[in-house]
Order: sequence, then structure tokens, then C-alpha cells
Amino acid sequence: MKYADEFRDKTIARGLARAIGAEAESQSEYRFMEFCGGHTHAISRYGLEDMLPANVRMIHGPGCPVCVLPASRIDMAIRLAERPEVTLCVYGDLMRVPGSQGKSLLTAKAFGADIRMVYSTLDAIRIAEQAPNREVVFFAIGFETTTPPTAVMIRLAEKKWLKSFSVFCNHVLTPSAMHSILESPDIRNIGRVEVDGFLGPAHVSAIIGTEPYEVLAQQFGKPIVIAGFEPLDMMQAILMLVRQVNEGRHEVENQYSRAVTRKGNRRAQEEVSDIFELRDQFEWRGLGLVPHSGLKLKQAYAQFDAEMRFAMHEVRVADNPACECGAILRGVKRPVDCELFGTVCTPEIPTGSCMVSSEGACAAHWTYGRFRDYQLRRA
Amino acid sequence: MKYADEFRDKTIARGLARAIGAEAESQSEYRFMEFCGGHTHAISRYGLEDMLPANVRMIHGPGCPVCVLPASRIDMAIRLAERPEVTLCVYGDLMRVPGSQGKSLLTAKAFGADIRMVYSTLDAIRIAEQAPNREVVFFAIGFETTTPPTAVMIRLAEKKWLKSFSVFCNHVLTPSAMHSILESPDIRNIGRVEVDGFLGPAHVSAIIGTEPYEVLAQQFGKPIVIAGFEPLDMMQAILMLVRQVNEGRHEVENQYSRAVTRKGNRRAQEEVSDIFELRDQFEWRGLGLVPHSGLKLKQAYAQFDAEMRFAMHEVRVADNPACECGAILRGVKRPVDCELFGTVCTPEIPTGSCMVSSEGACAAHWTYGRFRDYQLRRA
Amino acid sequence: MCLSVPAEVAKILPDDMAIVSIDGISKEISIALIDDLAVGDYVLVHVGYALARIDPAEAERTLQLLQELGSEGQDLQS
Amino acid sequence: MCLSVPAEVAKILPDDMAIVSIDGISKEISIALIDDLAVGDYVLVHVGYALARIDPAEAERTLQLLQELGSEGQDLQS
Amino acid sequence: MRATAYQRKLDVKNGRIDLSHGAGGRAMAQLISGLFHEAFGNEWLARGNDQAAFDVGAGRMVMTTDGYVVSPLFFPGGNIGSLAVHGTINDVAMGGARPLYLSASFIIEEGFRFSDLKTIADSMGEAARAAGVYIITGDTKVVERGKADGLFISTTGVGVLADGLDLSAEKARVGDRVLVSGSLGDHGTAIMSRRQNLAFETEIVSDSAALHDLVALMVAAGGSSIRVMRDPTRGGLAAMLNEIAHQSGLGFRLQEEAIPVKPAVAAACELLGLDPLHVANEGKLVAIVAPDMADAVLAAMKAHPLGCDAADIGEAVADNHQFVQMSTGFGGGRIVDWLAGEQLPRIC
Amino acid sequence: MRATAYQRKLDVKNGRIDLSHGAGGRAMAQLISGLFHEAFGNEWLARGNDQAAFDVGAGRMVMTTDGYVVSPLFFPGGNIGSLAVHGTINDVAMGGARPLYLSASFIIEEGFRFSDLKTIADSMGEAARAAGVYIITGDTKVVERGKADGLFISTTGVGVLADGLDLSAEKARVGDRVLVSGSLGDHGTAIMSRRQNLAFETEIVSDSAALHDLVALMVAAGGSSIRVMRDPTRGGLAAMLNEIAHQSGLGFRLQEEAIPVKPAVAAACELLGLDPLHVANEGKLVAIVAPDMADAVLAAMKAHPLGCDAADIGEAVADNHQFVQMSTGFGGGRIVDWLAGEQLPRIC
Ligand code: SF4
Ligand code: SF4
Ligand SMILES: [Mg+2]
Ligand SMILES: [Mg+2]
Ligand SMILES: [Mg+2]
Ligand SMILES: [Mg+2]
Ligand SMILES: [Mg+2]
Ligand SMILES: [Mg+2]
Ligand SMILES: [Mg+2]
Ligand SMILES: [Mg+2]
Ligand SMILES: [Mg+2]
Ligand SMILES: [Mg+2]
Repeated sequence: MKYADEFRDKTIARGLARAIGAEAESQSEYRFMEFCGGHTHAISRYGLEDMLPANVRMIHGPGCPVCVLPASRIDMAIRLAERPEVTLCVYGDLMRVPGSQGKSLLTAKAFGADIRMVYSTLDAIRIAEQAPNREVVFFAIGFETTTPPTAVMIRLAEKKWLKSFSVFCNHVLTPSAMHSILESPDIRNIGRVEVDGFLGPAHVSAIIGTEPYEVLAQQFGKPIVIAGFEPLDMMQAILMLVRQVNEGRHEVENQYSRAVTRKGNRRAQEEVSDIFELRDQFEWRGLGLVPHSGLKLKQAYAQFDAEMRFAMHEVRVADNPACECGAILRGVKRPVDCELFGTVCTPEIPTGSCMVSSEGACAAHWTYGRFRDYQLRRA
Repeated sequence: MKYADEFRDKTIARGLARAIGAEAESQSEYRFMEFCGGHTHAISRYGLEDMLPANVRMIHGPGCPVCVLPASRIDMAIRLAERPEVTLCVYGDLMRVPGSQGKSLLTAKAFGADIRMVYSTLDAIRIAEQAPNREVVFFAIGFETTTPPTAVMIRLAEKKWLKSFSVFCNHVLTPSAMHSILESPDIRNIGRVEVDGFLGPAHVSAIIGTEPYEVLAQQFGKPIVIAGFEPLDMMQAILMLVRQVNEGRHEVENQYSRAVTRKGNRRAQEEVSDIFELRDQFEWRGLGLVPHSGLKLKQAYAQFDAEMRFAMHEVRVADNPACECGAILRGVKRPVDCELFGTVCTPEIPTGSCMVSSEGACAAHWTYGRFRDYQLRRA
Repeated sequence: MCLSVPAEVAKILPDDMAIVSIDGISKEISIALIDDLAVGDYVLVHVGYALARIDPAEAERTLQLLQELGSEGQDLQS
Repeated sequence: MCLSVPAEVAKILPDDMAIVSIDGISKEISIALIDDLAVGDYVLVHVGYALARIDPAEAERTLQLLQELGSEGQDLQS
Repeated sequence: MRATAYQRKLDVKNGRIDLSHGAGGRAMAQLISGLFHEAFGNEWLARGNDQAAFDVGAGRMVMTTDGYVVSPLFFPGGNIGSLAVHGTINDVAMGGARPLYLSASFIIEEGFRFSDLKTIADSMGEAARAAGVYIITGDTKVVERGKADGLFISTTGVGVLADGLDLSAEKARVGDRVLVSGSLGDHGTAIMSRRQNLAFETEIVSDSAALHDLVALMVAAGGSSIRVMRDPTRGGLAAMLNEIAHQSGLGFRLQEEAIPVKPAVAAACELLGLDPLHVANEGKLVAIVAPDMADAVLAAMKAHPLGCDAADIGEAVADNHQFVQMSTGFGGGRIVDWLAGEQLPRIC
Repeated sequence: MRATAYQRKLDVKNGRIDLSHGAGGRAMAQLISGLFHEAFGNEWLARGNDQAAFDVGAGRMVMTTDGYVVSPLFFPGGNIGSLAVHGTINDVAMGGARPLYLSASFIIEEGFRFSDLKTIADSMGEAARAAGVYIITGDTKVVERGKADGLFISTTGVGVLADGLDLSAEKARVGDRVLVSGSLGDHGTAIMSRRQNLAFETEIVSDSAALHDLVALMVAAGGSSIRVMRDPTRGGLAAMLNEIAHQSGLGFRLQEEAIPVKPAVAAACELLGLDPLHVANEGKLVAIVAPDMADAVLAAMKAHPLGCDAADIGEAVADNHQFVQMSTGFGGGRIVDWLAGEQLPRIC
């Protein structure tokens, strides 16, 4: 696979690992947060941890939209899907996310709700066209990467005069969350994250560009390197972060220049800003209410807004108190620090959302990395 | 089963058979037509033929509403059922009746039409109540016996405000058909039926009483004995017919006095006359268009009339030219006289409607009696 | 088209419905077409409706006649 | 949430659609989010949409850098 | 399964089958071991292989399969699980063989209740244990809601034949007696009584039962004088005898008065316009037996609880047309033909 | 069936299954004889009994069953019919046994096309003949429209084991090699490529094939040094090795680079967010073989067309946690876990 296989080369990786080891000062510890779940998954999937020196540690951030979705939003989706007239279209990723009652969309489906897994927003349009008598709702979720396809879909629904089609919008914004991690008073109560730098999102940045990160790097004095999702991309970016730390810099650098520019994909940005506007605040699991961090449909598209159409209301619910997802999403705890990890909570029956998506820290560690809990860390 | 088993007694039957044999004058032949399919079925099911003297012969009449339904009405029902919004409720008897294209409701169902078999008109009401978004149509068919339950159903649908419920009405009238057999010029073309008397319908008469037959007996000079459907009922009625013939009488006599009166079931008659009115004419398979022989819904119930509601139109079609149903229904031929009988035409893939219902002459003979075609008739 | 069985009325229900029984099976049917039915009456059941009441005296009469005719026939033979 | 693969544009279709191919498989996707795509371009495909064009020169540059860093590292070891 | 990860217990009371239970992951493994292995409990399943091995002596074996799609799944006298065990045991036994092992393939609709599945699996286990057979291998698939009717089960059975026994329809001869092990139509009547639009109340329960013991007694008494045995399931006695007639080139002549039919079954059939000879049975057999041994075989049948109402109902006759004829209780004659089309309640 | 009544020929081109084809009457008999018996054609079916008898020598037999619910029914490289024959032959063969006989239970949805059914039955007949096995007994049920997904088939297979061979998961030992017979994920990828909402074009075809010949060669070469064999179907290699790990109490260590996966399969998996090690195969096997005989067995595999891409992909290791670990092609380590939940395309 061109533009992928080359960036998975074992020999180069070995060299890069040594380069990182050589540049990382042995008396220091480097803690880098990969904000994005795509990085979390790749780290685990390729066993990247095994390649890094012991004093370079990756902290998994909140960059998985499935993981940060609060249980209350899943509850809302379940209640919606349980309406007899509704067909709910969802990305497969969401099916096993637990709501507050231990119920998921998968179990709601088993109990009779009409829920369809789709691969693309275009599938949702097709389903709506084929069932004009049904209320077809698309469960929209995702960061800036996934929002433009939702926007295109809404424009298409408008063009096709789909009268009983709507969107349950859960799109969220990356920079707001990064800001929240670095700043939020809520976080200070648990313990301030000690992060020396960030691996910046790959595909989010392909849309928004690198520019939005500049103010963050500036304001908080942390280096940010936008990195591709292939393992060599990440290793290179880690090396770049090590160098910035060593050199006392805190700049935004772009390792993923083959797909990311400073300004991003303007056309996609416009599609999104035409249709969506900022919510005052949106709840993130682990981060609480984050101001201006979510999107909703503009008034002009209210007919497509499922929350309006079905007068949906959010009932905030407490997460399972034993679940450490919140602390893990902020990087202050690791999956093994949760006493439910691997006992009550496994990907088959996840307690928290981090155990669902393979971008979630708990799921990634369980699925790919838990053998390390039982072996001596290599030097 | 009280009021049934007593009328199936073998010993009495043997005595009755001898009584008939004794009274039937050996030099004469007695040809009696059982108008009603209920009699046809019982004759075959119990092997009654084996009990009668050789000179008393039963001729099977057109008294099976399934058999006399022309293919065009089945075509109409199939076209209706093929409409995506329609759920067609039918009595099981109708499922295998061939339309003009060799298609039946059973095959239409296999090809995707929503067709439900019901046992009672009350089931159709229940189906309509459970599927308010569907156009639920009841395929009404039957003689005077089966019409009152349709009337009760329509009254119920009205009371329950069922807005998308209707009836495809194919109810027909017995005396008109008997009149047609005895009188119709159409029949003269094939050869006038030579019938010495009629076994009159049992359950039809329970509704309409014996009175309507009096004018027929009078006008055509033929004895009519209303007979129950149990085999002893029929044998007794046959004996009564033999006696009338021998004595030169042509009266209406009532063997089935335990269920039939001269005036019939007034309440049922009223239900029917409230809701239905005579059609100018109706096509009977084998008899052609018979004046005033069918019912339709009155104008006041037009909303429940599927023929109005769906602007259904009848396209008269020619029966399979090799099929002798017409002649058989008029009593001028017997099943074995049809060259398709038992070869191309069997109950599994009936060519004509007489091969469908077990009240049909062909089906009854095939299913119960065809062994006699290969054995010497007992003396 | 007129398949029908004799059944005994076992229970009168609201809305013109009744339970009838036939040799150990019982079934709910409509009695909308017959007035003044009582438990113990026999009716002819057709497509889930009671169509006619069975007159026990007439039934008895017919049965006696049949028995007479039957034995007459037997006598004829012997 | 951002699973995405690089794919080559094989055919431009009407209505902002295109066929892309990846190692012997091909799939129809939307290209509504990218202007002026041409056959032979590489794009990142995410949930059935092309999200970004891949810049071959930049890719080459990164790769070369990686190779240099990699061999530097190898040298370090040896 | 020796899983190290803690697994939450199956919530048998409230849980339902979802698509993950058919996906080949841990949820499926847990369902299979927690529900099926527990219910069927035997050494073969415990080994967890995809096939089961067993020893056989040299000789002759039989194999048979049936799919069970009964609706409703629960009915008076049993459920689809007990039926799937009895029915397949019976087809093994009808070959004259001793049933040994069963396989079971489950196709489950998404949303099916664990509690119902457990009841059904437990019934299967019970039925198998009672019959001395083992369900040694199985398979579970889950299909989306609307792609099945709750649950389908296909069972396959193998068994061993006594030396030299070879029952087959073409062995029937003129003069052979037709023996039936009990009253006809109970199963079909029990099922129909629970169909929504037919619904009637009856004390009739399904006759679903394993007949291999009865068969063993019959074989002991009659040996090869038993030409063929068959269980009159779908299509009833009529289908079965017509099949044998066609396979053997013979006809049959039955005596209606000799055929055991319970009054309630007869009444239900009259009400619905059905012929009891077309109605399914699941715990009855018909044997075609050489005339000289028929009484001995009948006596053996009557000695077994499942054959206490056994009867000699007729004989095989020479007939080019392979008609199954019957002298009616009324004194006439008729054919007993295959059911045409579906078994539908008639109104005429 | 020697029916005297003329029967109209099945209209294979335009006809469809209706409810009468499952009702136990003549329509069903005609369907079975005209379509299935014709396609499977063998002496057992010709006898028309409800079970089939065959001779066995003293020894050990295996039995296995699987239900097939694949959607779509027709896919590149096969259809549900060929799959139902291959899959069950393979489960017999995975026990080390020579497959002999199959049974087939069909559950057909009203409205199913005769022409499709014929194609499928013909494929089954062909697959069986090619493999030298016989479909000796069967069953057909028809369910109403909307109560099934076109067609389900459950097949059961029996076979005989070579003397002394007893393959079972718990026999695996530390140091045993893990051999795989060819590239992984072809079947699942071919199926997914035809699912409506995933639809992609690929030259990948299902690997559906009968592996008993390959197994015979392996057994000849390795005998009891083959500890256990299994075909990595649902859940793929991952599920299979985790099962064996749990059954044997061992762990496995694999080399990602040694595992054959076709580029198009890898690409499809990347696109859909799936792991090729979770994707189903229907013509591949994995064998756990004692280290001293592993090369010999591998050579035997490579000598057979269905094993030409066979590879040694790893080894059994002592591991209290029964982890299946893998050294990634990138140089790190990871676990290869069961698939969690359903195999759904992911977007992240
Ligand atoms: S292991 Fe489960 S319960 Fe614990 S933090 Fe992770 S998701 Fe939450
Ligand atoms: S046998 Fe068939 S074709 Fe001939 S008259 Fe009877 S129904 Fe018509
Ligand atoms: Mg819903
Ligand atoms: Mg319709
Ligand atoms: Mg069978
Ligand atoms: Mg059976
Ligand atoms: Mg299996
Ligand atoms: Mg059988
Ligand atoms: Mg199996
Ligand atoms: Mg298998
Ligand atoms: Mg069968
Ligand atoms: Mg297997």
C-alpha cells in the first residue's frame, strides 16, 4: 500500500529508535501525549512502545470521539432508536459503547430497535431514500475529520428533499479539548498533567491545518508536532519532540507534510461552517463541560436536527464511579491503574467507553499490549 | 361429536342403503344433483357412492363458491395483493385457485405479495387494527352461509373506525344459480341437464330457510330435499327424493329440520340486507353471467368496497379451453371426462378451480374416489 | 364453502362472543348472528361464527326416523 | 475516529464521486470535499470520502529524511 | 474454556442474543460453554474441538438429519428443543438402528431471549439423557432480527444397526400388515391450538417422544419381518403410506375404524377442515410387517408405554396405481391421498 | 418416486418456493427428488428412506456439524452450497479423519428462486463429488417470507480416523510449531466485498475448498506429531489460536512477517478497520506440530496445491496467561486477541 508500507519499515524503525535513544538525555524523562486515538491505536498495533527508550513515555490523550462521548449522549441515542418510527444509522464503532444503564446500541438493537450500521454518510442517505416512511436519523460523531462528510450528507439530504431525515449531532473540536487538558480547573483537582509535548493529530490536521495549534503551543509553552498515523511518522515526530524539548523550543512542527498544510482543507472547512455552529459547551467524558467544544446544526438546518425534531433532552448521568476513563483520558492514569481493567471491564462487556474503540487507551492496551503487564520492561 | 357421530352410523347406513335399493324401481334411473359442495365432499369422504344402488346416481352441482369463482376475479385479487400498500386477507381455500396466468395467490405470496390466511373475518379485523398504515383488504367469498360473517365484520370495521380496511366482495346467491342451471339458454347449447331432483343445501338453507326453493320446485317441476351434510342425512334425503319421484311429487322437503326452518335465520338475513345489495349480474365459472346472482356493498358502505377504493376492474378471461369445469359444474360431464384430469391437472397444480377445493367435483373425485375408475362398479 | 361443526355453548362472553366446546376442545366464536343463546345450546359453527341453533327435538325426531328406516332396510334384507 | 487510508484516484465519476484503488481493490467514494482531483492523484480516504490530497513531493521528502535518520541511528549502533 | 479474563456471567434472566454472540469471539464462546455445554454436558463437548470422535465396532450405521422450524417454539407437551432430539432419534430408530450420537446446529435470531434458549437447551439435554444419546458436537449462528423466526435447530443423528437388519420401503410385500403405535394427529393438533389465528383450547399435548426403545422391542420380536418403519411426521400417515406405496409399488388398504384418533383431535380437524391422517405426529411410528409376525410385533408394541394404543390398521395389497385406500367407518371406500398444497384450515 | 400421476415439471427457470414445497405433500416430494436428489445423485437418496445406512469397519469415527447463514448467498469463489460442503468436510478433516458422508438440512424462505436453489444444490453435488463424499440424507423446510434470509443450510459430516490418531487441542506442547496452509482472510474479504454498504471491487475470491486431501498428506507425513488442526473460520486465526491456547494452557508467539496475507486483503482490512487475523477463511488450516516433524509436515503441505503457500508462523510457548503474542512486522510486540463484539467496519 503506497504511502503506508514505506512508513512501516522495520529497519528504518530500528535506526530511528536508536536515534531517539541517542538524543533523549538519559537523566531526563520525556512524557509526550498523543492527543489522537489514531496514534494510540498505531502505538499498540505496531508495538511502538517496545521500540522507544524507557525514558520516553507516551501518554494517551482524549483524542477518540467514541471514548469522550458521555453516556448521556448514548442514552439519548438509545431512547431515540427505541422510538418505533425511527431508524438510527450509526458507524460500527458506536455499537458497543455503554450507556448509563449498561445498555448499548447493540443490545438496544437486540431488543428490537431499528439500528443500521453504516460505513459512510452516503449509506444513511440511501437508507432514507429507500424508506421514505421512516424517520431516518444519522448518529453523527467525530472530530474535524469526520464532520465534513456529515456536512456533505446534510447538503445532499436538502437537495434530495428528504423530509424525514435528520442528524443527531455529536461532532466535537480538537483544539478546544487540548486547551481544556492544559488549562481546565477541573483537571487541577485530579493532578495537573505533566506533559512535555504533544503529538498533534494527523487527519484532523489535514482538515484544519496546523495553524490552530500555534496559539496553544505559544500559550502553554509546549511543543506540538503534527504526526502521521504510520509508525515511522510517529517515531520521527517523537524525535522532533525530543529535540524541541532538548532545545527548549515550543513550536508547532509538521511531520505529516504530505497531507497537512498550515491552512488545511478550505473546501471542507467551508462545508462545515456553512452548516454547523459552535455549541456554548459540550460534555466530554473525563473533561466535563468544555466551552465551545462541540458543533450543532445552524438554525437554517433545524429541520435536519434530530435534537429539535424529536425534542431530545440530555439527562446528565454519573459515570461508573470505579471507571477511571476520565483520569485516563486526561493522561493522569493508565489503564492498569483501573481496578476494573480486564476483570469486570473488557472489550466484550466494556464498563467505560475507553474499552470500546480500539483507539481507546484501555481497549488498545487490553487488545494489543496487556502482555507487557506481565513481563519485565525491556531496558 | 354430538349431532355428527350419530349421523354417521354404519349399521343404519346399511339399512338405509337397502331401503333406497328397495324403493328405487329397478328399471328406472334416478339422477339427483347435490347442488352444494358440502354434499359433494361428504359423498366422497365417506364413500357414499359405494352404498347407493347402481341406478341412483349423484350429479355434482356448482355449489362450491371457490369452484365457481371465475379466473378474472382471482386475477383481480392477485393484482390487488401485488400493490405494495395492500395486505390481502383470504380464507385458506382460495390460496391455490389458479388465475388466468397460471398464477395463484400462493405463488403471488411467494413472489412477495403480502397475503394472510385467515380463519375468520374477525382475524381480518385484528390484522387491520394491528397495521393501521396498511391497506387491509378482506377477500370475501361464499354463499349465503358465509355472507353474514362478512356483514358482521363490515359493521365492526365501521364501529372501530378502520380507515384503511375494505372488502373485495365475491358473495354469490344459491337460488339464482339453481335457477340458471335449470333454465339458462347457455346450458341448452351443451345439452340440457337431466336431473330428477335436488339435494338442497344444508347450511345455506340454515340462513335463507326452505322457502326460496319453493318457487323453483314449482316452476321446474323438480323435487328438492334440503339435506344435512352428514352421510346419513344425505341418504335419508336421497330416499325422500326417490319417493317423491316415484310418487310424481315435486315438493320442497326438509330433511335437515334440526338446523333449517322455512324462514331461516332472520337476524343474519337482516345483517346481510343492511349492507349488501344485488349486483345486476355476476360471472360464475361454468354458468357464465348469471343475473342477480352476486352481492356488492351498498352505496352507504362504499368506503369499505375494495373495488371502488382501488378502482379495480374485471378483465374477463377465457378459461383453459381443455378444462371441462364448466360442463362439470352444470352436471353435464364428470371429472374423468376431462382429458386433463389427473394428468396435467391435479390438486397440487390445478388447472381448473374444481380441482382446488375439496368440495370441487374434480378434487373430491381425485382425492377420495379415483380408485373407482379402475375397479368394476359394484352391482 | 360451508364447513361447519355442531358445538355446545359453554360460556357467553361480552361483545357477542361465546366459548363453545366440541369434544374436549373449546374455542371463542362470535354469536352476533343468533339471538338469545344460552349455555348448553348447540349451534352450527362456521368460520368462527354461530350460524344456526340446533333444535334438539328435531334432531331426535330425525334420528328416530333414521333408525326406523335403517331397521326397515335391515329387515328387507333378512 | 479518523481511520483513513491512502488511495489512488482511478476514475472520476459524475456527482462528485470517483473510483479509487488500493492494492488491487477499488471502491467508489465521494470527492465532494476536494477540488480538482485528477486520475493518478493519491488521496486519504475516510468514511467513504476523500479528505486530503497526498503531496508526492512532501512524501518523498519525509521518506528521505526518515531514511537518513534511520541510517544515522543504525550508524549510532554499529 | 480456561479464560484468564474474568467474564461477567450470562444474564440468563434478562439477556438477549445480540450479533456478537455469533461473531466467533469470546461472547460466542461464553454462550456456547455457559448455555449449551452446560445443558448437554458430556466429555466430547468438554474437549472443545470442532468435531467429536467416538469408537465404533464393525457393522452398519445409519445417519439422518432434520431441520426444526416449529412455530410456536413452545407448545403443549414440549418445545423445539425436545422435538429436535426426539425427531432425529426417531429417524435413526425408524431405520431399525440404536441411536448413539447427535449433532445440533442452532440458527438464532438477534434478540432471542437467553432464558428461552436455556429452557430449550435444557430440554434438549434432558431429552438426550433420557434417551441415552449424546449431543456431541454443535454449531451456533446468529442472524439479524427479521432474518429468522426466533430459533431454528437442525439435528443430525447416527446410530448402529443390529446385524443383518435392513429396513427399507421397497421390501414391503402384498399381505403385509400396517401397524401404528398409537393415536394420530396429537402433535399437529397441539401446535395448531397455539397458532394465533386458530387458537383453541384443548387438553391435547404433543406426542413428541423418542421411540427407539419401542423400536428395540419390536426388532427383538419381529426382526427382519419388519419390512420398514417410518414416523408419520409432516404430511401425517397419509404422506408416509403414499411414500411407501410408491417406493414399494404396492397399494394399501386401511380400515378407518381401526385407526386410533382421539376425539379432541377429530373435533379440531372437523373444525378446521383438516384430515387427521394429514396431521403431523412426533412420537408415533408405522411399521409394515410380514403377516405371520404382525401379531407378535403388535404385542411387543403394546407392552411398551409408547405403544399401548398400537393397532393393526390395514394391509399391503397389489395395486398398479399404488393407491392407499380406506374402508370408511361409514361403510364406503375412499382414497387416502397426499395432502395437496399446504395444511391450511379450510372453511369449506 | 414412482408416481402414477403425471407431474408438471418444476419450472426451474421462473418458479419460486412457496409454502406447499415444505408441507410434506407431493410438491415437496417433487422438489426434493427433482432438485436435490438429481444434484446429489447417489444410491442412498434414491432409496428414499428417512435415514441412510452404510457399512463401517471397527475403529474411530468423527462427527461434526455447521450451519451456514452466509450473506450474500453467492460470492466470488463459491456459494452457500459449496461452502456448506467444504466447511463441514474441513471440520471432519481437522479431526484427522477421512470424510465419508454428509447430511444436509435446508431451511428455505418462501419466494426463493428455484433457479438459485438449483445452482446451489448443483454446487453442493459438485463439491461433494470432487471430494469423494456423499450427501446421503437430508431435510427440507420452508418458512414464510420474512422468517429466514433466503436459505440456510446445516450440514453434518462423518468420517473415519486413521488408527491411533487423536488430534486435540490439549495435546499442544511448548515448542510446537504453528503451521498455516496459505494466505489468510480471502473468504471474509470476498464476502465483504459484496455486502451492499461496503461494496468494493476486488479480484480476491473466497478460498472455500475441501482440505481433506491436504490433511491426508499431512497425516501421512506427520502422524501423531500433529497435535491438533483447525480451520480458522469465524473469528479467523486469532479466535482459533486463542481457543487452542485456552484449551492447552499454553501461549503462542507468532511472527507477523511470516503470516501470508494477500495485499488486496490487507488493503481491504485497512479500509474497513479490520484485522486480517480476525477475518474468516474457508479453505485454510492451521496445524500445531511437534517441532521435530514440523518441517516434514510443512513440506507435505507445500506439495499440495491447497498448501503451496503454507508457512511456519510461530510456536507454542509456556504462558500462564495463554496470550497469543506476535512480533509485528514493524519490530514491536502485540497480542493477537479474540475479536471483540462483531466484525464491524470501523471508522476509527
Ligand atoms: S478499564 Fe474500563 S472501567 Fe477502567 S478506566 Fe478503562 S474503560 Fe473505564
Ligand atoms: S380436471 Fe382440472 S382441468 Fe379438468 S375439469 Fe377438472 S379442474 Fe378443469
Ligand atoms: Mg426504532
Ligand atoms: Mg401487497
Ligand atoms: Mg430425517
Ligand atoms: Mg424426522
Ligand atoms: Mg461451527
Ligand atoms: Mg421420519
Ligand atoms: Mg463444526
Ligand atoms: Mg466449520
Ligand atoms: Mg426430514
Ligand atoms: Mg472448524
